[in-house]
Amino acid sequence: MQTLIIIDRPPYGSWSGRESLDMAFSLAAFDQPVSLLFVGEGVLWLNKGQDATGIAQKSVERNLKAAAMFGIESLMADQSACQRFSLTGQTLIDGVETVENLRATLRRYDHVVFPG
Amino acid sequence: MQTLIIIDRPPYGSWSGRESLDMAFSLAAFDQPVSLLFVGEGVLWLNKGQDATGIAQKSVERNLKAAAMFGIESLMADQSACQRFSLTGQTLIDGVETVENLRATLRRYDHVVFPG
Amino acid sequence: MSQESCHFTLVITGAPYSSQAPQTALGFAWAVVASGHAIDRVFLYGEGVHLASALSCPPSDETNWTSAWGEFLEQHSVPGIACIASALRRGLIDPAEQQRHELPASNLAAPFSIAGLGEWVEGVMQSSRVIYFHGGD
Amino acid sequence: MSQESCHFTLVITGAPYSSQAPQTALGFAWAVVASGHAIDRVFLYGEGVHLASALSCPPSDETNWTSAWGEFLEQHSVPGIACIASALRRGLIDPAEQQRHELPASNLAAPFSIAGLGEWVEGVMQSSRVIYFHGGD
Amino acid sequence: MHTLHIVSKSPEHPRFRECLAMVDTNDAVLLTGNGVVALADTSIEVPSPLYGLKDDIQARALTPDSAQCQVIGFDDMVALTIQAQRVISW
Amino acid sequence: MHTLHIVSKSPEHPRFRECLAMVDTNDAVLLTGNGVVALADTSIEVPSPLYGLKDDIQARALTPDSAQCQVIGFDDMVALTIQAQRVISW
Repeated sequence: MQTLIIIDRPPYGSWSGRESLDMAFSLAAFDQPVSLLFVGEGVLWLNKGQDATGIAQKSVERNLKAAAMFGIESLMADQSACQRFSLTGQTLIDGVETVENLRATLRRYDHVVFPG
Repeated sequence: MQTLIIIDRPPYGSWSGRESLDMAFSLAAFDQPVSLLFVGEGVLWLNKGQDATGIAQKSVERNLKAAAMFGIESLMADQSACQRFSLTGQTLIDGVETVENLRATLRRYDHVVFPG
Repeated sequence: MSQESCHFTLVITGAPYSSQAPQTALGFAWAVVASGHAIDRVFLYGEGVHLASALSCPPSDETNWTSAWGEFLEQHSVPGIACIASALRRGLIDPAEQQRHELPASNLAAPFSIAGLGEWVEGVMQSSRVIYFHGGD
Repeated sequence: MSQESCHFTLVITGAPYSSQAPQTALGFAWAVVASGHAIDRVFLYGEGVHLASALSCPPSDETNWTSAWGEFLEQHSVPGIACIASALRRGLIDPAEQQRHELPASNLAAPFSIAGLGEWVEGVMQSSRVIYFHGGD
Repeated sequence: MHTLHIVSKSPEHPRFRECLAMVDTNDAVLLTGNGVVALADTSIEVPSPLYGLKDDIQARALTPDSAQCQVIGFDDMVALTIQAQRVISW
Repeated sequence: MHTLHIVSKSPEHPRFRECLAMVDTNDAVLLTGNGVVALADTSIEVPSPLYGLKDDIQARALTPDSAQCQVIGFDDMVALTIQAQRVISW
């Protein structure tokens, strides 16, 4: 069962993206194949240099950087959304693969999960 | 203090519209001037013939019909949204005034409230 | 369509009195068992954990979704599990967590229980279908 | 800008651990009093009532928004009021409501109280400003 | 049917547009909750085949064209989720 | 200033577009929470004058052009709400 978890809401304003990450890390902890795809405003989770101390939250940037180490197969981002938010090689956190054809990407997974 | 309460989310899928109505009825109960404005998908609250028993909710159509009796000054609906959802004289509940210029309408109120 | 019995895991992420998710999921759940299929578990995640609150007290002419779901779960011996991380943040507490965190009360309604995301992972691994019920806002 | 002291009513409609509303509102509230102005009341409406839950138990490295708000309200003697209709539906209960509805527990955190929308109406009538803090989703 | 897309968001929600862009040939869409608002929205083009949950349509007093949308109950919804190779809830 | 519009919704939320359509001359817009996402969104045109809450901008690692947006703290936010004749929270 290949799982794809899609994050489409921007960071910090709600907890759904954060809780989707927990789902991904959980599957990986049980050795289940899982990838993350960031689309729309969700790509801002991948922006380098996040500092959420001012809003009394924890940045998830470190967790995302360690995704591969925790067994998450791939971190993908919608290329057109990255362009829209000026996310390039320099500003995008390392290890993210940009994808052009979302439809073809979705087709590769048996189980696709959105946050609530 | 002239209050305008704006409902922009569709009916039944969330409670925010319902709780905005409660706010309007509350102000009216305390003899405070209040009007309701439905915009975007929110105009569907004004569709005639709602029957929410199948989803185990109460239709608010009856409450809206009695709005004037409860002291709510006016029920207004964004005309372009009514057109978009094919709400006409026949399908729109009685006593609703359609407005063309939302900006001018908003300008008339000291206190404008959106649902959460 | 397969004639074999299908096993479902249902995941509810929307709260009652804020979304339709618990209501749509319950209609679906009754239809699953009526069609001769089975539900392995119902997993409450994110805002969905509020469905398991024993203190929810809607007006008497509105449905109490906690009771309605509790009835279904008991009648069909289906485990209803609230994700522990979602539950603790949102103030949904069983007696064990009340004691561990020295809280003044607990509020988990029977027959719901609290457990980790591993319960959801098990659903992903073992159920024939995992169906998600999200809020609409 | 007016040099006179301004009186605010704050309305919070977003829940903690699901929206930023309680955090933004608290930053604003501290700044109001630091600038020499006053807060008449804080009114919790809709999902915002979850802020008053005594059972909310986030991980120890996350802010407990109920405690953080409780501290502010006590230090500045500001009433924090959860709307009764929103609260009962969502399982936020004080001892009086526990007794009236024969519920197994209550979970309202001090110094919050539960009251009707009339408290909000009073804010609309008497405060110089009513500021709403909504969730972002 | 390959994928059954269950949409509980209304057309103005970004998730709704994301879904429409992902619907493939051999897929079907089922509107539930706020999703049924799409049936009254003349500003959008709905995909085909399209199903809508009866209780949600009645609640909102919508009258979809039967050529455009098949109105179904929960038993049909269960059958569709079994028939589909994959179900995505938006 | 006539109206201060406080926007906590991101640009893809319908409320954000509704707000932009209502901003009048002599109004100002303050972005908070998810609203600050607008500062990175090259697909939209933001109104002027525009303020953004510093903590929210830093959390998301955004670097708005100072000509486009004035980055402020809560004390400034309080001052703006008093200065405005009317405040609308979107």
